[in-house]
Amino acid sequence: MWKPEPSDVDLRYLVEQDQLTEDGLLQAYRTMCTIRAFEEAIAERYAVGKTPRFDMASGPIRGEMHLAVGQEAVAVGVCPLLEAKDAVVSTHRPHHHALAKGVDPGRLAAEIFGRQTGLCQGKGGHMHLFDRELNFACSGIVGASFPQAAGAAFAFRHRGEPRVAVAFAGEGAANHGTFAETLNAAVLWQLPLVIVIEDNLYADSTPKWAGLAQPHQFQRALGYNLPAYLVDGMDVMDVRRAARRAIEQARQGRGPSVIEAVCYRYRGHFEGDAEEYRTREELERWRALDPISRLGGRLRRLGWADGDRLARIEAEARDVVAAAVAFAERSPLPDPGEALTGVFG
Amino acid sequence: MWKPEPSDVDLRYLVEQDQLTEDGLLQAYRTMCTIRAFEEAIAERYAVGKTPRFDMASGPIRGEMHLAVGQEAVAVGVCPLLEAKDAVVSTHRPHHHALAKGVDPGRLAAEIFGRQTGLCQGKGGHMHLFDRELNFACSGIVGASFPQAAGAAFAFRHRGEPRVAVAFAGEGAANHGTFAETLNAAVLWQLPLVIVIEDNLYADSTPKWAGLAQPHQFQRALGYNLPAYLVDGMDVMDVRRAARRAIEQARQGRGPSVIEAVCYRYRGHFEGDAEEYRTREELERWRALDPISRLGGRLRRLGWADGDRLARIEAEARDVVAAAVAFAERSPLPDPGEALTGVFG
Amino acid sequence: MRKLRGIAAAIAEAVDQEMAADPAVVVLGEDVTYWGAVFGFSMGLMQRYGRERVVDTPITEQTFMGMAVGAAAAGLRPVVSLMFVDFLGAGFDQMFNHMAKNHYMSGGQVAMPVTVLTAVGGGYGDAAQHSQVLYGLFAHLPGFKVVVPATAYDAKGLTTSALRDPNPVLVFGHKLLTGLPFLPFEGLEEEEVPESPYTVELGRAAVRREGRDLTLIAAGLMVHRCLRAADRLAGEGISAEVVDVRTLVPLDVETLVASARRTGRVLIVDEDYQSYGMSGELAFRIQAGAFGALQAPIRRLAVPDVPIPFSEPLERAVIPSVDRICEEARALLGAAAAASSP
Amino acid sequence: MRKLRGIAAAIAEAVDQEMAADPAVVVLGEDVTYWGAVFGFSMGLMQRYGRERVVDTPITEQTFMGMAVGAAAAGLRPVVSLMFVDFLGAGFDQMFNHMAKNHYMSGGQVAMPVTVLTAVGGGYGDAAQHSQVLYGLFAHLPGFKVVVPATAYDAKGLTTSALRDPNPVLVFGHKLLTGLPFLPFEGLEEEEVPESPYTVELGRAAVRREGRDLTLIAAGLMVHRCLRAADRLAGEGISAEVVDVRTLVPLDVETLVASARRTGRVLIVDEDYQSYGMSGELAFRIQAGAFGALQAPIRRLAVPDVPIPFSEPLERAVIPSVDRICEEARALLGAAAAASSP
Ligand SMILES: Cc1ncc(C[n+]2csc(CCOP(=O)(O)OP(=O)(O)O)c2C)c(N)n1
Ligand SMILES: Cc1ncc(C[n+]2csc(CCOP(=O)(O)OP(=O)(O)O)c2C)c(N)n1
Ligand SMILES: [Mg+2]
Ligand SMILES: [Mg+2]
Repeated sequence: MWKPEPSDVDLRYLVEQDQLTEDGLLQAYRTMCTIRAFEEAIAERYAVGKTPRFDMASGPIRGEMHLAVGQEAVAVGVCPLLEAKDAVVSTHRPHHHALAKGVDPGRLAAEIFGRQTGLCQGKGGHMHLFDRELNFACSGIVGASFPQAAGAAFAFRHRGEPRVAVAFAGEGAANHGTFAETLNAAVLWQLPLVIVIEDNLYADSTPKWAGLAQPHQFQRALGYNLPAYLVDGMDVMDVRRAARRAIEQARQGRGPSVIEAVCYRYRGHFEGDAEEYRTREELERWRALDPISRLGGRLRRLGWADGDRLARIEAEARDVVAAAVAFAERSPLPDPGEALTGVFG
Repeated sequence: MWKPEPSDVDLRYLVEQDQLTEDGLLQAYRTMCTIRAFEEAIAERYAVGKTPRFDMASGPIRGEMHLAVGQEAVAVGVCPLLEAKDAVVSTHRPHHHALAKGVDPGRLAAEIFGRQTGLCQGKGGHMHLFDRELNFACSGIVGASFPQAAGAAFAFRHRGEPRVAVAFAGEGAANHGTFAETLNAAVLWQLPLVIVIEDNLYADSTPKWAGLAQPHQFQRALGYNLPAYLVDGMDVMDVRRAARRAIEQARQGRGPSVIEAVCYRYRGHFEGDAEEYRTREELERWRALDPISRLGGRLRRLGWADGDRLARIEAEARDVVAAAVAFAERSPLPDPGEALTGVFG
Repeated sequence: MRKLRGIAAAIAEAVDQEMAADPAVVVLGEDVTYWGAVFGFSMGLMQRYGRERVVDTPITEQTFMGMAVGAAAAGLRPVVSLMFVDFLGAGFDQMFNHMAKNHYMSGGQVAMPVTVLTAVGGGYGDAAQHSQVLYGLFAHLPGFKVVVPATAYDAKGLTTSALRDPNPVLVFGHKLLTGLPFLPFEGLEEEEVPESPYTVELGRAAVRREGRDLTLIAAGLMVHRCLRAADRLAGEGISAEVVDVRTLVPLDVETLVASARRTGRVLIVDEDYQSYGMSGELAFRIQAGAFGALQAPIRRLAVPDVPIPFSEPLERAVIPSVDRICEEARALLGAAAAASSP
Repeated sequence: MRKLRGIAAAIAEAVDQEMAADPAVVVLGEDVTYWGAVFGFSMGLMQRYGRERVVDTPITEQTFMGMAVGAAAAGLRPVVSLMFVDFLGAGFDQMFNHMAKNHYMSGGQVAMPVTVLTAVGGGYGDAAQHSQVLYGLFAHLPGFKVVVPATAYDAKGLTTSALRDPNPVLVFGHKLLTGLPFLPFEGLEEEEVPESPYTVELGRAAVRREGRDLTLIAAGLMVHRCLRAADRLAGEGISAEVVDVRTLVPLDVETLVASARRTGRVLIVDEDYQSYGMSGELAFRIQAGAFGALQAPIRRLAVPDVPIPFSEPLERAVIPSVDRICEEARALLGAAAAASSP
C-alpha cells in the first residue's frame, strides 16, 4: 500500500541485489500457497459442527483458532533463511511460522485436531506447538515469545554456536513490557536475536490507534541502539531483504535486530470473530496487495513462471495440505490416561 | 561533572530565566539540608544496636534501609513545584521525595521507627510510606511506581482536574517493562504524568554498564514521542528547570514528559552495604559536585546568603530533624492486636 | 420479572447500573469496548458510556493493573478486566503486592475499591494457557475478596457488592456459565433476575439442594455439575446436599460445617488444581468444625495437578465431570469410616 | 568432616560443584556476582566462573525467567535467582505458564532443567513486600517441584538434586537460616556437611524428633521453631514429634500420615499465609490417610491472612513463634476429640 511496486527494471535490480533465484522465489511461492491452503483447510474443518450455532467446543477442532491468511509473506520472508538448528518462538497465531520453518504439515494438523500423532501428542493444541528437532516453539500468552527467543539466543552465544533465534510477535504484543526488556537484554549481551513484529493493525478488536501511542513499534526499537527495519509485510521480497541482513548480522555475532512487517489478516482475530471493529472496504484494499498474487505477478514479469505453472504449484500445495489433514483425521485420539503423564520429565 | 558551572553572568541569566527568587532558592537549600540531616540521622539511629555485628534485625530501626544522601537535588528540583493535590509515587528509596513533597518529618521518622504515630501506624515501614493528604505513596517493588502514578494521572485527566502525577524511579527500575508500558500509556492518553528517573549509576551492586545497554534511559523515552530531558541531578537548578516545563506541560493538559537526572548516592545501596562494586575515588569525585554546597556557593555568588546564613539554615534543619527523631523515639509502639486489623477497609 | 440466561449479561448489568449511579466507576482492560471483554462482562457499556469511561488498554496487564491501583487511590472506582485469569502472571505484582496490600500497609489511609472481572475455566478445548481457574492463588493472598458466582442472580448481586466494596474484589466468571452463544452453557436456562440493582452479600454460601447422605461442596461451574450428579444419585437412592461456596474470601465456614455435620460425609469438587488450593482449605475448615460428626474422610475431586491438555479425551479426563462426581460420591458412601487413601 | 553454619554456603557449594561438573550450568539473576544474589546462594561463583557464566541481569524478572525457559529448551541448565520470592509477580507468567508447562504441553519434547533459588521469610523487619514465603502459590501450580530446606545438609543435597533434575525446581531458602552475618540465625549452629557432592532425594520428609503425644509438621525456619517448642514441651512432660516436610512437591504423604497415626494429634506450623495454602493441603492428606487414628481435629498455626506488618510487635504477632507453637500444642492436647473451631 505504501511501497511502490517495482518497475520491471527495478524488479530485476532487486532480484540481483538480493540474490534471488528462480528456484528460491518459486519455493517462496509454494510455501506461501501451502500456508494459505493450510489455513483455509483448517478454517473449513474448524467450521464443521459449528452451524447453525457457532459453538467453540463442538466439531473436530475445538477451542480458539487464530489463522494467518494474508500474513504469509512475513513467515516466508524470514523462516526459509533459517536452518533447523536456529530457533523460532512464535505466538498464538503460529501456523504460518511453523510451516515456513519446515514443520511437517501432517503432524501440525494432527496437533490442531488433538490427535496422538500430533507434534505434542494432542496435549499442546494450536497455540502450543513445539517441534524440538526444528527448534520451534510458541505460546498463547501475548508478549511471551520475546524473552524465550532471547534465552535461546543467549544459549547459542554462550556456547559460541553460529545459531540465530527469532521471536515473532504482533504489534499489540510489542506494547508489552517484555518487548522493551528483551531489547535491552539483546543489545546488552549482543544476542543473535531477530525480533519480527507482525504489524497487522489490530490486536484482537483493538485497532492500533487505540493501543499504540505511535504509528509503529520499530521507532521504539531505534531508541535501543539496534537496527530496526520497517518493511512491507505484504511483499515477501521486502521482508526477506531485511531478514537476510538481520539474520546474517546475528549469525556473525554482530547483535540483534528488529523487523516490523506491516501486514493484514484477512480473517477475524479468531474464527467466529464478527469483526465489528473494521470495515469490509479496508479488507478489500488490503486484499489488493495479496502477497501471493503479488509474488505471482513478479514471477511472471521475470519470466520464471506462467499462469499454468503457478496454478500447478497452488494445486500441489492444496494436495500437500489435503494429505496432512487426512493424516490428522485418520489419526487416533490419545488415550485419556495420557492426560496424567508427562508433567515432569 | 558533565555540565559546566555557570559563570556569574550566566548564573544571573539562569536565575532570571527560571524565575528563581532568593526565597525560593533559600527554601530549596533548606529542604536539601533537611533531607541530608534526616538521612544522616536515620543512618546514625539505624546503626544503634548493630555493632559489633551488623544485624539487620536489631536496634531501634529494623529491616533494610535505603538512604538518599547525595540525591537531594532530584527531589528538591521537582517536588516543591507540586501542590498537595498532586500525586507522587516513589520507590524503595523514598525519604527525600517524601520530605520534599512536604510530608511531616516527625510522622515520617515515626513510621521508620515502627511507631503508632507513624504515617502508617507502623504497618508500612520505610519502603511503604503513604500520606493520603499529600497524595504521596511508594513501593518496595522496583518498577511499580510508573503505572501507579499513571493511574493517578488517569484519574486527574478523567475528571478534568489540573493535577499532575509524578513517578520517581531509579535507572535500574527503568529497565523494567513497566517503564516502557507506562510511556506508551502516558503518550496514548496524554496523561498529566512526569516520570523522573534518578540515575545514580547503580542498581544495587550492579553498575549501569552491566544492566543498561545504553548510557541513558532518556534515549528510550524519545522513541515514544515525548519530551525527555537529561539533567544534572547534582544541580537543583538544572533539575528544576526541566521539572518546571514538564509539570506545566502536564498541568495544562499537554501530556507527559520524562526527566532523567544523573546523580550519585554517597552511601551504600542500603545501610550495611560493603560497596565492593565501586571505588572510593569515584565517590570522592562525585562528592565534589555536592548539590548542597553547590547551591550554597551560588547563593553566595548571588549575594543572597553568606556563610553564616547558610550555617544557620543547616543548623535549623538539624533541629527540625532532631525534633522529628525525638518525636519518633518517644512515640509508643503499636499494640500487637493492631496487626490483625485493616486488611480490608 | 425478566429472565436472564447466564452470568455475562448479569455481570454487565451490575457494572452498568453502578456506572450510571457513580461517575467514578470506569472500566479498563483489553477489548472491553467492541468485544465486551470477550466474555461479555462489559457488553454494551461502551455504547452507553463511551470510550472515556470504557477504555481499551494496550496488552500490558502489569500497567493497567497498576493504573487501577493508582486511580483507585486517587478516587476512581476502576473495574478492570483480566480477560482470562490465565494472564494474571503478566500483572500479578501490581495485584498481590499493591492492590491487595496498600490499604493495610498505609495504615488504612488508602482505599482500594477495585473490581477485577476475569473469565475462568476449561471444557471447550482452549488448552493449558486459557483454561485455568486459579482462584486458589488469589484466595491465598491476603487483601483480596474472591467471588465465584454460579448463577445469574448471584452474578449480578455479587458483582454489585464487589463494585460497592471499598476493597479489591475479584469476580471469577466461568466461561461455560456466561450464556454467550459461542460457548457451551451449563448454567440455569431461565433465571429470574431483578432488573433493579440489588446486592448479594459477600461471605454467604448457599445450600443449593438439601440432602441427607453426603454433602457436595463446589463453586462456579462445578455447582451445576454437582447438582446434576445429585439428580442422578437421587435416582440411585442417594440423597446429596449441594453447597455453593459463592465466595472463597470471605468464606462462610458455618454453612459448610453445618452441612457436614448434618450429612457426616463431604466431597469437595473443584475445577482448580487439586493440591494447595481450595479443596485443602475447605477440608481443613470442615474437619476442624465437624470433627466428631464426620463418618468418613473428606474426599475431593479436582484437576489432578496437571496442566489442562488440549485434546478432548485428555481434557475430559482431568476436569471433574458429572460421572466422576457420582463415582466419588458412591465411593465416599461405600468407604468405611476408617482411613482411605487421598 | 567440615562443619557449615547455615544454608547459604551449602546452596552455593552445590551450585559450584554442579557448575564445575557441567558447563551447561549458568547462573542468572540480579546481583548474583558481587552480592551472591544478596542472600548468598551464588556467593563466590563469579570469582570462580566469571561473568560469562554468572550473569547479573537487568531488573526484569519476566525477561530473565523467560530467558531461562528459552535457554533451557536450547540445552543450558540455568540456575535463576529470584532475589526475594516477593518479586515473583514481576515474572510469574514465564514461570507458571511456560517454565512449568512447556514440558507437558510439548508432549514431553522440551526439557526444562531450571533451578530457581529464592529467599523467603520475615522476622527481621522487612515488611509486607520483602517478608513473604509464598511456596503455597508455586506448590498449587502443576509443573514445579518445591523444595524448602531446613538444614545446611539438606540445602546442599536438595539443591544438587534440583540442579540435576530435568524439571523446574524452586528452592526456597529462608533468610533466617542463611547463616549470613547481617541476619539473625535460627538454624543449627554446627552441621556436618560433606564437601563432596551428594544428593538428598526430593519427596522425602524427615522425622526430626520422635514423639508420642502429637506431631508438629513444618518446613524451613518453622522446623527449628517446632524443635525448640518440642524441647520446651518436653519439659512439661509433652512428647512432640517433629516432621520436616522438606519438599512440598513432591509431597511425602506417607511419612506425614504415619506420624499422625502414631500420635493421633497434628499441629501444622506454616510461615506462609494461612488460608488456601500448605496447612490446608497437609490437613487434607492427613485426614484422608489417618482418619480413624486422629484423636482431635488437626490444628494449624500460620500467618493469619494479613500482610506482614513492619513494626516489630506487629510482625511478632503474625509470624508463628515458639511461644505460640507451644500454646497451640497444649490446646491441641487439651482439646476434646470433639469439634473445635479452626
Ligand atoms: C498476556 C496476555 N494478555 C492478553 C491475551 C489475549 N490476547 C490474545 S491475542 C491478543 C491480541 C494480540 O495482538 P497482536 O499481538 O497484535 O497479535 P495478532 O493477534 O494481531 O496476530 C490478545 C489481547 C493473551 N493471550 N495474553
Ligand atoms: C521487582 C523487583 N526486583 C528486584 C528488587 C530488588 N531491588 C531493590 S532496589 C534494587 C535496585 C534498584 O536500582 P535503581 O532502580 O537504580 O534504584 P536505586 O536503588 O539506585 O535508587 C533492586 C534490584 C525489587 N525490590 N523489586
Ligand atoms: Mg496484531
Ligand atoms: Mg540506581
